[in-house]
Amino acid sequence: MVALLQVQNLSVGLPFSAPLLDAISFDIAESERVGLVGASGCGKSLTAGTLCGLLRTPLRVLAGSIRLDGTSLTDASPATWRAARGRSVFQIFQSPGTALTPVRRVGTQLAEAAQIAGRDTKAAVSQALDAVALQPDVTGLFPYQLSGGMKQRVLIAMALILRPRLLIADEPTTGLDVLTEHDILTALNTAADETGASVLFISHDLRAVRRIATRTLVMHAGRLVEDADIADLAISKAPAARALATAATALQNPC
Amino acid sequence: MKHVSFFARTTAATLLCLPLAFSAALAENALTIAVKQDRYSVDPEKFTFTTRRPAAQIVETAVKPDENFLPAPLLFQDWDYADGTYTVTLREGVTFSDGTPLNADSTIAALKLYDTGKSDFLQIDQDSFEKLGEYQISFASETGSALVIENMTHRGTSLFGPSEDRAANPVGTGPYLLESYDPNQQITVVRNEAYWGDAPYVDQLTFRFIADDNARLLALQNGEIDIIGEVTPQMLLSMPQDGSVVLHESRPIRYVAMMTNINGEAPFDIMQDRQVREALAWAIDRETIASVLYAGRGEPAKGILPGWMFNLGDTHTDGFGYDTAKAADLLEAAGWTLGSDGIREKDGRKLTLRLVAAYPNVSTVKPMPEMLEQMFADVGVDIDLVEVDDSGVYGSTYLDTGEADLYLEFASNNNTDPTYLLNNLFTTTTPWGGYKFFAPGAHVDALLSDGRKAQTRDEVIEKVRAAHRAIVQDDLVAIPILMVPNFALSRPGVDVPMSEYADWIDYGNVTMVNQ
Amino acid sequence: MIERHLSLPALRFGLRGGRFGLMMGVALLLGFVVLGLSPLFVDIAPPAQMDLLARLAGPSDTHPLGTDHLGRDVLSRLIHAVPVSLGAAFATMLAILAIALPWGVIAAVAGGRVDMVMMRLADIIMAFPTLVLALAIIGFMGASLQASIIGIAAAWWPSNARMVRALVLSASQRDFVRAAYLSGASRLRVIVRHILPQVLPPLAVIISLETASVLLALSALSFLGIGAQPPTPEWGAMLNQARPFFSQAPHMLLVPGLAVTAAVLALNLIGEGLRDLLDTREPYEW
Amino acid sequence: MLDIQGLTKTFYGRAWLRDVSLSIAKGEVVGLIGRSGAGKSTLARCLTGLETADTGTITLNSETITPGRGAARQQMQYLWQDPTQSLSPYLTAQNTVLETLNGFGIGPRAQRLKQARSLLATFDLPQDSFTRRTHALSGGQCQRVALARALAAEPQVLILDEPLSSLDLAAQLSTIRLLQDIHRKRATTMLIVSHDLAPLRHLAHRIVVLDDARIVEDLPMSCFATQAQNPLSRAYAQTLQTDQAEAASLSAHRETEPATGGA
Amino acid sequence: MLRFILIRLAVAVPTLLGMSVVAFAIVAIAPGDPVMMELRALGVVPKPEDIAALRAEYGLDQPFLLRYLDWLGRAVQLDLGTSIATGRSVVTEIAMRLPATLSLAVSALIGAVLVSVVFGVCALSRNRGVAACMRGLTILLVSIPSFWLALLFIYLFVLTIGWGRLVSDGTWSDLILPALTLGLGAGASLGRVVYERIRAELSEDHIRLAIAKGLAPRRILISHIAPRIVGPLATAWANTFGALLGGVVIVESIFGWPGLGQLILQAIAQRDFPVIQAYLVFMGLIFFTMSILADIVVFFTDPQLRRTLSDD
Repeated sequence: MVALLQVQNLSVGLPFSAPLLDAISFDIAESERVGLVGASGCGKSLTAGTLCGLLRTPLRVLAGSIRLDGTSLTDASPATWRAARGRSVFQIFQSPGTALTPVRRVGTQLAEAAQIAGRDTKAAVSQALDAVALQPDVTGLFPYQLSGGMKQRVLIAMALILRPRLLIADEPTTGLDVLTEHDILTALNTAADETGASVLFISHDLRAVRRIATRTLVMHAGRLVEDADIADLAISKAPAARALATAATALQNPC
Repeated sequence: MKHVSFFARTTAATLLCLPLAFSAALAENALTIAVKQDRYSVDPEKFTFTTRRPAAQIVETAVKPDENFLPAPLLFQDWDYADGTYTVTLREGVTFSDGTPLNADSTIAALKLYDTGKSDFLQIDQDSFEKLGEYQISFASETGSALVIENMTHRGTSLFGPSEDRAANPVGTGPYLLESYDPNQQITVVRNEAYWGDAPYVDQLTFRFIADDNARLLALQNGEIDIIGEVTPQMLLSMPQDGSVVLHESRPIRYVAMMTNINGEAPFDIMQDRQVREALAWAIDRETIASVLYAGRGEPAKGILPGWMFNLGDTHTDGFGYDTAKAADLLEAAGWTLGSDGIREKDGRKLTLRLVAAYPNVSTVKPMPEMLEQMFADVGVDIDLVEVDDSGVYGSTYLDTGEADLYLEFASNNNTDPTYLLNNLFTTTTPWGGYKFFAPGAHVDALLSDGRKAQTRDEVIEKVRAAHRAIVQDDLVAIPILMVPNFALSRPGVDVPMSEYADWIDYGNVTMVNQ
Repeated sequence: MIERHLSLPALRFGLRGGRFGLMMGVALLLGFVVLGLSPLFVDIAPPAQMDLLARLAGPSDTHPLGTDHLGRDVLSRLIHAVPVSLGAAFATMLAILAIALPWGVIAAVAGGRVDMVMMRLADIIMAFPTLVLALAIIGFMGASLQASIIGIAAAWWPSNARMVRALVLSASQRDFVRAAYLSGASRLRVIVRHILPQVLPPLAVIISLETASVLLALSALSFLGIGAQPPTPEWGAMLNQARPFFSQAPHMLLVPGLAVTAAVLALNLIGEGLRDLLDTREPYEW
Repeated sequence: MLDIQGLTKTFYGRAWLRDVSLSIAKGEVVGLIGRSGAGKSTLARCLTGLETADTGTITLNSETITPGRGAARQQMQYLWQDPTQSLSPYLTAQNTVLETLNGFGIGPRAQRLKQARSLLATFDLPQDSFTRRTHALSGGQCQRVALARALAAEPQVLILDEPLSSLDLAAQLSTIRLLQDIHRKRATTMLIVSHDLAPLRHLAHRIVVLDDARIVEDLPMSCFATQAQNPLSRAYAQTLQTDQAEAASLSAHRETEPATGGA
Repeated sequence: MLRFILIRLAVAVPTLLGMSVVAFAIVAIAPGDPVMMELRALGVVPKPEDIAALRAEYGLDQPFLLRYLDWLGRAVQLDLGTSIATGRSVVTEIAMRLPATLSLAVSALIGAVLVSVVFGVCALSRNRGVAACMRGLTILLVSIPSFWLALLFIYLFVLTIGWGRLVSDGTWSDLILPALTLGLGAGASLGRVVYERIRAELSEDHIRLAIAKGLAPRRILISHIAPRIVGPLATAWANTFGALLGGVVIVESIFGWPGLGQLILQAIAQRDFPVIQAYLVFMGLIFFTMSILADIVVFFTDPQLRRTLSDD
């Protein structure tokens, strides 16, 4: 079976300088959930951005290829990217507080997603809200009236409406308290279950990754250093992966 | 709410006025004349000497100036002066535009308007009016002047008929009737079919008010107007030489001169020294100024009254040539020695003079002030140049206060009274007290006072000559620079009958070749 | 986290148009400085010296930029106008800052009622259109260069004071500023070491752009004849004098006009260039 | 030692603290947890003068103090949530610490630079980072500089606002170790605000749970998991148990691959 | 809504009073005695009793505060005195020319807004060349003095090509050149604001989400950026309108547009203080009204502000 996402030797950076992402290769299969972990600044978010075509100038893809759902996205035109975004790949970001357009009602923004996905607006929105355990009346609210956790659930609802083949979640729980984090991760799993989407879950926190995925990619300083089951990180050959596992264990065990 | 309706009304009013702009172009034999400012008035309360002048085509004066600058009959058929009393015979068969006949009663009423207008220019004794017959009246001068009739050639003394609202509905005996008045935009007059005299040639005259000198000239070049009535030296400098614009001129009549403040208080007391005044007089290169400015039509002046006028002649004044060495010597003699920075000093004080340019506004002489500044700099005199664009500011801020050393003026004796200009500017005996800062003193007061009361014309002229010499030569309170004609500019094919008195240019009889 | 490293200005140097513009602006301004100082080194005809026989002459060897309506050398007048025109603009800006800086800083630092009263006073002035207020003040003082400097300074300072206040306020609300105070730095040290360095770069942008607008306004007033009075060489006044002759002697009109444009452009380029360099935002591409 | 009585704070029409009272003994480390918006940070900020409580008194060593003013400014130090934001980009690491030493007049003037450097050194910061501006340091290093600055003031109470939430795992762990170390050496009284109970297990003696601007639970750490009554407290206790279960799966290989250690 | 407007107006009252003090003070402390000016306009020699009578008529024997209150009382009834130069009521003088100035300023504003959107959006084009050119052109247009541009336009369009007239009398066709002159410069500086605002929005997280959703640029611009920037832009429009009210003075005198510009320049030359004062009052009021309108737009486009203000 051909993988849904194939990343081959992907390098990203500024022209004429050391790449910030260095020859990254990995595949994600249909409906597979994969964690991507690493310390701050290792290039996790940059990877996510590259997969969505959201690199900011002057950053650009220097080498390598991305194939998503059979389409090559390497050097794709803005129009190709636009067609791929939302339906093939969708991303949920860190900092839910600012992710929604402040001046538009939540319902409008969800309806917009339904239009892109070509689905019946009303049904899709209420179904999605139900799936992430939000009241239907949030559609009439503006983002500032929602808490951080609710906003993140709205984003997951948006993913449910869009039904992308690949859903990227970039540190979706950073800044949320631990109880809310739990709700969000549950909602994310529900969304993946319902849409059958593959998930690339990015976090620095193994504890959160564990709730979503078993297969874990570990990045260190712009390189992919490990691709293993989360339980095997502690015996990884890559020091970065071992360090992560150790830190996670030490933090979670009582001393 | 008040605002809303207020704006709505003004907007509506403006929109309604728009079609008027086009009517001028449609009329046959119509003429558009550009003038600088809207001086037409307005409020009957403020119906003054100055504000009457713009109605020149609608109302007429009692007498008009002839070629030799003697009053000639117009509404007054005949007049006589004896023992302080004027006896006047009116022209018969003249009616005001509202049908009121011009007779003794209406004439006395018109002359009496001066007092209601708070203007005392003619100085007629208001209680002396007498109706001697249907067409004959008499009156006396308040001051015993023998020149009241001569002063009536001033457009400001035009006779208005009875009217409730003289602003909106001026009633006169003139060749034109007010058609429309759009404040600060334009005023249009049309031929008065019932005019008593010779019918004018042009059917309709439109005076457009265009404040910007440059815009007036460009508008003429662009064919948007036919004639420019107020021509400035800048316009003459920049006037195209290809025949697309035609210059019309009268005999030289306007003087350009610097009045000197001889009675000022420090720091404006330098000009009290006659040697300094004379030095300045010698430092002016009049030939160059004359050749550059006013299209070369001006003449270096020896006085402020042209020699041809009233047969004054030009031998009674000597004038000053251009001699910087002499100017420098005079300044040295006065104790002003050259400092290291090229400016003369005396007792630690710089020879800096404030020159206010100009009456009636600076554009009438520009760029002469800068040229003068440069010429005075050559003899070590520093000029603090103040340019004013309004005679009111000129008067109230500098002239009345004496807060300047030199006052550049561009004006003329613009009626047939030979004493008019000198008496108004250089005596202390006028109703407004004269301009005390450059009045030479009692001897000139006496000369002009005698002149105004003299019984014969020759006697008048003799006194005027003496006073004129005192002013521009002996006392040198006015440093003459140029004598300049009246100008008009027109498109080709237009012939403007020029007059030495700007107010008397007969636009109604402008002839056009290729209308 | 990777964005944090990318937003270091050093990395972005040379990658944006702002730097090119900044260089051009600085070069232009330096050009004006050199031009303005040139009478000290090169023999140039006095700006008021007339050659009435060579009026309105086009460019020639003796008069590289031609002469004006009084036969004065246009180049000389242009050069001598540099200290007048630019000097007046900088003097005005200095006057504006002299009011706006203390006003804005005091309002921001004092806060509370003092802040409210000070800003309300500034609002009153700001409620008038700036140039309209400047015109009224000139009308009240009588037309002169001094009056237009005062008029413009009086009309321009409140908006600058507001900007200064906003800058100081946002700077003083940064965590590290409050942290510095809580961990022992004195108020003065907080202002000097922690707030001022933040405020200065954006202030440089504001000063540069505002000087440009002040220069435009001053030359406009001179052009209208209510600013610098002749024969003072000043670009706007030169243009005013050139107006009647613009079909005969277009050089009289072109040269000072270009000078004003270039000077304003220089200041705008510097302002915009600095702003680009300080801008750490990275827009997404759609 | 630190006694908070009846603290109330309302703004934007919402109560952030309702009659909060809390006493902390000398040398005690108190963990303050709650959901976001429960008022945890507001309480911490009221204690340092960043915000002013509407009512209530704060006493330190039986003396009523105004937070952020006078002696209290030195005695109660605050550690900001995001260390990269709370360090001046215009100062080097050692000057940041020096500023505090100078500001509070700690130690002889001539010795202060040395003192600052040695303080930074005890916080495991490499020598070459002392003279670097703080934006060139990583998040974990910034946190150390910030801690060094706070401790340079020799405070009686250290208030830490979410000291871990903006750090990655390794930095979290090392910060915890550092805080343990500090407490061991100096016995500093601490109030640690956190949204997560897990890291507090390593640090806090006592857990205080804040919900909707009120204190709903106040228990020693040792018996929190077993004795907590409030539903929110129970939810937190629950997270501890899942964590431990999951951690077991991670540490299954620990025996086979020893001695690799933390960051 | 009504509540907001009431609050806004209540806040405006002290500012309006402050403005009236400024406007009054400009004439009250102006050099030159209004009595003497009045007499000068009449062309008569004042007798001491005339002066005293006129001083009493003007209330000049009263203290400043009383004079101010008296003036304010008359001002609210639109009685701002009489022009020294023409003797007409200054309100009439202003009213005669205000429509022309307003139509010029408004058409220039409309032009400027259109130009600014073109400039702002093009400067953000993906095509680097187009973007750089537009930014350069924007800065250049901002830097060209309007009076110089006006002269260049006259030279080009009126004298060389022969479109348009020099002496306008207020017809719409005469409006094109002056409005273009003003609109280009103002449009360029507004374009700078549009560019900055859109760029700022483009750096925001919510735009990243909109892009990630797969929205087309036009949709993002219209539905996600436009509602956010309309408020700040409305403020910028109001400020531009204020700048245009001043800027018209410059082009009015060049194009001979019969607006307030000529009046105020003349008033300055003639030291016609009542006209200057009325001009200041009217322009201030118009600008102030525009600012309030802009505030209302800001209010409408910011749901959070809308709620806080209607809840409190």
